[in-house]
Amino acid sequence: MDLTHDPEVESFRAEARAWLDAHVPAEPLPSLETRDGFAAHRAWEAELAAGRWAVVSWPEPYGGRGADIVRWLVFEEEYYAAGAPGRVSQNGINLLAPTLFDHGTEEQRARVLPPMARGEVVWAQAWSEPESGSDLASLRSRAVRTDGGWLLSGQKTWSSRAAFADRAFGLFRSEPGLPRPHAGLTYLMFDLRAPGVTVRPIGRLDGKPAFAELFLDEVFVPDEDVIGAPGEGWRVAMSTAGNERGLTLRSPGRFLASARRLAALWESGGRDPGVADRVADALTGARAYQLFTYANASRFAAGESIGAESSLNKVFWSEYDIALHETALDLLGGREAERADGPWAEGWVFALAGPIYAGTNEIQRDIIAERLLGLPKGRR
Amino acid sequence: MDLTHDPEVESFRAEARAWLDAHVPAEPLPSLETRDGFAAHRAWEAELAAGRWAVVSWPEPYGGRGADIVRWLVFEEEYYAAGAPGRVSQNGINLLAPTLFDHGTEEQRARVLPPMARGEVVWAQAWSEPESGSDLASLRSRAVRTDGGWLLSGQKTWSSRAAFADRAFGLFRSEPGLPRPHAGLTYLMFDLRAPGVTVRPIGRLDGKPAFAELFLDEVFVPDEDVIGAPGEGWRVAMSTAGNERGLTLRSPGRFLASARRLAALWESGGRDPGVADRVADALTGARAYQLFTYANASRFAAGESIGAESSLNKVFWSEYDIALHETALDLLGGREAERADGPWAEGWVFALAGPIYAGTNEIQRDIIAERLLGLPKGRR
Amino acid sequence: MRFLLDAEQRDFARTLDALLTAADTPAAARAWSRGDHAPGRALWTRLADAGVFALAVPGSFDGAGALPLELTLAFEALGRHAVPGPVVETAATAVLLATLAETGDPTPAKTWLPRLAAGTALATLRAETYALDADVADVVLVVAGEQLWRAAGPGAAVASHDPVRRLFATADGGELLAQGPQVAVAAERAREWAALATAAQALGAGRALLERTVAYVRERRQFGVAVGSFQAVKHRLADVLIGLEFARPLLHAAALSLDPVELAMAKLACGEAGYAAARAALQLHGAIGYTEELDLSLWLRKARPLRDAWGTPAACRARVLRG
Amino acid sequence: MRFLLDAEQRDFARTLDALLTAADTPAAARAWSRGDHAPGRALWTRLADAGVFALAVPGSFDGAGALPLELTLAFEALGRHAVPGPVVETAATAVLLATLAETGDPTPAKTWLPRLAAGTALATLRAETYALDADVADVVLVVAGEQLWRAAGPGAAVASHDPVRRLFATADGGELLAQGPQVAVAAERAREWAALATAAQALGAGRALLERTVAYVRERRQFGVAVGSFQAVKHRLADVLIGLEFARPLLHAAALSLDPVELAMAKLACGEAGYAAARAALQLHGAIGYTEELDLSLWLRKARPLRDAWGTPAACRARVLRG
Repeated sequence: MDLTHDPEVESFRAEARAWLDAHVPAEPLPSLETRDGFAAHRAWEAELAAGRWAVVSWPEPYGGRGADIVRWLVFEEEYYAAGAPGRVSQNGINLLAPTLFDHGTEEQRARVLPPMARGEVVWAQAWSEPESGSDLASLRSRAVRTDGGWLLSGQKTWSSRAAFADRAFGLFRSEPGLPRPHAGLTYLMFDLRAPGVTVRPIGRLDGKPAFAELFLDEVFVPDEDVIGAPGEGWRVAMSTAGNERGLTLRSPGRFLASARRLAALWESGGRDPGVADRVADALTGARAYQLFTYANASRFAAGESIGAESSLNKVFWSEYDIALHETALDLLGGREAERADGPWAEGWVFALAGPIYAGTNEIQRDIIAERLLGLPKGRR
Repeated sequence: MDLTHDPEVESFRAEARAWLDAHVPAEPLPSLETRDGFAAHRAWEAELAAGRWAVVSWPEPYGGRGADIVRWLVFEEEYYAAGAPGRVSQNGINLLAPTLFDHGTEEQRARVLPPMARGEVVWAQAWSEPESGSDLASLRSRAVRTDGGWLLSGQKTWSSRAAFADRAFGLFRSEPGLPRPHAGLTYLMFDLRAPGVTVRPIGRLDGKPAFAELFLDEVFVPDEDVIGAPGEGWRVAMSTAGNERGLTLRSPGRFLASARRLAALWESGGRDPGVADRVADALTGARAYQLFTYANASRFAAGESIGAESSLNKVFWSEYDIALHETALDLLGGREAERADGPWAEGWVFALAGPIYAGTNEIQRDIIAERLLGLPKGRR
Repeated sequence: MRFLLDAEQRDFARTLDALLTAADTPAAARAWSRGDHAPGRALWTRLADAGVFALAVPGSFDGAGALPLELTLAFEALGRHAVPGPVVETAATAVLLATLAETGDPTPAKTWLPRLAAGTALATLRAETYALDADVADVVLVVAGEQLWRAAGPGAAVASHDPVRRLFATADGGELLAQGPQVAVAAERAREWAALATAAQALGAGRALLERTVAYVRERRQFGVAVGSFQAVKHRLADVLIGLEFARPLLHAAALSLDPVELAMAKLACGEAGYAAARAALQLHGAIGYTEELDLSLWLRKARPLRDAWGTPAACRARVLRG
Repeated sequence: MRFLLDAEQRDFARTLDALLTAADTPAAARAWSRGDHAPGRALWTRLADAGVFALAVPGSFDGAGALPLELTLAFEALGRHAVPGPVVETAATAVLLATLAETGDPTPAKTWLPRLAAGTALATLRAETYALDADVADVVLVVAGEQLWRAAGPGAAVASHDPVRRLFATADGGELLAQGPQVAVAAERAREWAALATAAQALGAGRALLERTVAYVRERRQFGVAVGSFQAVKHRLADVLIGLEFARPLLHAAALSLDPVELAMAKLACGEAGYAAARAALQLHGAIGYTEELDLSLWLRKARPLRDAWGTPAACRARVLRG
């Protein structure tokens, strides 16, 4: 057992740090969830791509560096330590790209991935529907066969980034009426500006249009934009969802950086002893999350697959993130904490969504109890 | 709305305080859960009775002072503020006596209550059975009709105080095989030294025999010791359980006194700022619980009945009590906190049982959600 | 000892609640956040007619006499219905000026209290960093140590987590209304009433959040059953109810005594219970709760500011420990 | 970077676990609490044969060389099986004497380390208020500032919440083994190893509590169904697992670095996770868990002492903040 990185990894880290020191904007960009901010973040993605830092874990032909998970984690540590901007392309890079690598065609990869890496095409996810939140398999939006492709109709919601994004991907019911709801779904990519698509931005709690509703009326999608076999969409989506994604959904680098900023805030405020315990717990939790992730990365590198363990991961980081930001607001003190433009404000609002999305924490705890502890299924 | 007590109540308080100042033992008695301690506490009950302070809420003919709930609460505040001993007779006084007042005969009250008040007969409760904890209605112990009475057979457990007590009361199935489990139960009183009774003390976590298993083999109970009508036991037991008992199970006086002791411990230890919040919460919680109880007492005095609200009460005090004692142990510091003979040790062990007995807090939260919030029943 | 509301108090609360239920307060709150104050002003007048703003004004200034318990009932209703505007600050200003009148110059009280009681004037007060709704208020007071100023202008606007709560960094200076130790004394009394009224609002907001979430989880179905039938959902909402039910008696006791320790306990418990209700409401609504779409967001965004305004939990706990 | 146990380490842990599973450790623990040390002593010898007590002893004193990671694996197993006796203190004593030998007089190390490694001697150490099992130990050391004493006697017995942990108020004095700054240095290193070993024990105890509670709620039926099918029960146990699973990596990292901050993080997380497991285990077993009847009580009574011994959560958090 060993926590020291190989020399190559350390030189990779040094290279990343040097590049980030030279390129990370001195002033934070405007919020990602505004039109100007979105454009600024898109430009930043292009800059990252120019330095080949946009998609380090991808193979070189697609603009990556073929970095393994450990290198990816190291890059993320440096990225957030440097205070670099949020990633406007993360839906595409973290959700769609792994699926294309596993289930896409060479043609699809060649066509879709490079512009994604350069931020030229920003992707939104289109999973949820009004009646299908936790119960994702109950999707109703339809994909109807037509000449040379499919016609998509229905409604999607909670499509993050869709207010300003270019394209989207999601599951659609192509064979209605099958006994199992998971059967007969197809995984498709579509253009948010195609005829028949209406995008209605939805204001987040802080008023920013962080996601949107999508109304689809016979939107044509060519066959080339189907991923995997028609009807196999659930398997295509889930095979990637469970595994590596559990590790990459929230990188430890984010929380290590946040915990350090929290400790600095506490120091600068005179080390309030009434909040000391929560600051110590934030530092401890960030380290625990980093080590837990390294352990899983090692298992993953050793060929083990990570299944329900990623539910432990999800519950931990999402509740950790809220506690950390609540501590920060308490440190700022009453009236300063109320400022929506304060340094921790948007992070707090963002953190509040953690226990809800990507599988609510209630669902995650059910999974932990049933699949990891072997408690009886069914009743809830 | 008014929180100031009438002059009569204040003079009642003054009388109680004066008597307690003069009579409360300077040294704490040995633990109630030991043979010597039990005897010492029994003697203390006799002393209380001699001063007519054993059962203040009972009518005068039975040794009480006909005190209303407010006076009872005031007496309890003074009792615990004075650091007076725990009440060895509380099962009889708080559980059996109210049932006798509601459902007993004059003959039963005259026979049972005065010796109970004087501590001559100490009562144990015999509700639970090995297979019937939260699911009390599934009781199996039988009461079989015989000449002039009943023959009790079966097994009871978690019978608190039974290791050293004289008599017990509980529910027995007198009409087996009825469709509803709540039907066909009879409420009986029996002698723990009667032929056919075997008492097996059970060691609590700290090793003290705080309760016992009772094995009953055709134990004869005369008809005069049946409370209410045979077969009506569930209604008889519950009619008292829900109502006033919710208020009297744990009096606010206990927690007000504990919170003051905790604050004193914190002061004497140099006001550790890392624990300050929890001390403040203990003081606030004790006051909240006192006021909540006064509000319910006022409603009760105004003729309203208190039903599921007592579940709010149960969850609050039981979790409050644990938090308070954990804070005390943390204030004592590592090694002193480990001492089982320390000033807070037995209180902590006792508090740990709070969320379990008298209806687990899981059951109480179900009741709150279903009966007070109107959420769907059934699924758990 | 009768720790229960009397019939008159219950009627007052019921009447106010009915008035506000009928008055589409969410629309008024949304308009207020957009800078359209007309519906809020109209609501204000009706609340004044119902006697709300007279509750902190002595009879000698056309008020109902200081009635803190009735005030908590009124402000719990204002919180439950998300009424916009500087309601707390207006009550606190009334207390501040009335107290000054007892000890010194009654002129400001004579000028403002009748109008505040009648609802024809809104007041705000900067005793901490910011003044709420200083651009709408007819009078903006600034307490700086032993000086009381009527501010020249609202000052720079600052965004709040709750867009209905519009903060302004009002500057010291303007017209000097009073100075001397009596200003500090009066300001302290005003802070106490502000804490009481804010605690009541937080409790009311917590109730609204619980009621709306209970209604939602009874309707919302996933996996073929009502979300409200899941035990984890039930228990979380049970805990919210426990928090609110044990906070209310502290609020009423604080109103009866106006004792600083009891006020701190009430503000602490109501503020934390309201915020816990918001956390649960957001989680149990899921994504839809995270948006502006539902009126629920009006309370979700208010809960934490109310927890912190006029006495953070840390400040309240420190006050409790000072005894 | 390969943050995984290697095959040899996994085998070591598995072997030890099998040895202890077969050895009826609960009976040995119960006997120990009654003052009958024979079964515990026998167990001790078998653990020594398996190499447990050599893990804190340098090769030059017949040890395996200091192997902190293997030590955490061993002590997690000792905790999981509730092995009685001064296991932590014996390892800490070995570290203390070995460190003194590096910097000064090797005599005590020569005398004791081979016997400790071989399991023929038990040692205990009073670095704080009490010494564990001082009446059984073959050598009782007392650290007082810069002085190291071999105590004359065990001192007065003091009851612990865990009757298997028998505390003694051992007095200063006896035979002076060493004095000077090197004693304080060696004692600090011993404290660090004691914290590491105690953290591992706490984690193991937490695992045992979780495993036994999962088994119980799968069997125990109320209202016609397994208690483990209630969502509130599932979620509480899920939280216990989360606590344990995120504590373990901190423990392993602390063993690799022996860095004081990482040791504090590990002790904090393992101690709190173990105690949280005990709270859940007690609640979900209900009344039967509150008794001595079940072996469960062996771990329930141990969890809080292990949380506090050799570094309370408060002390650990303070250390983390000192950085």
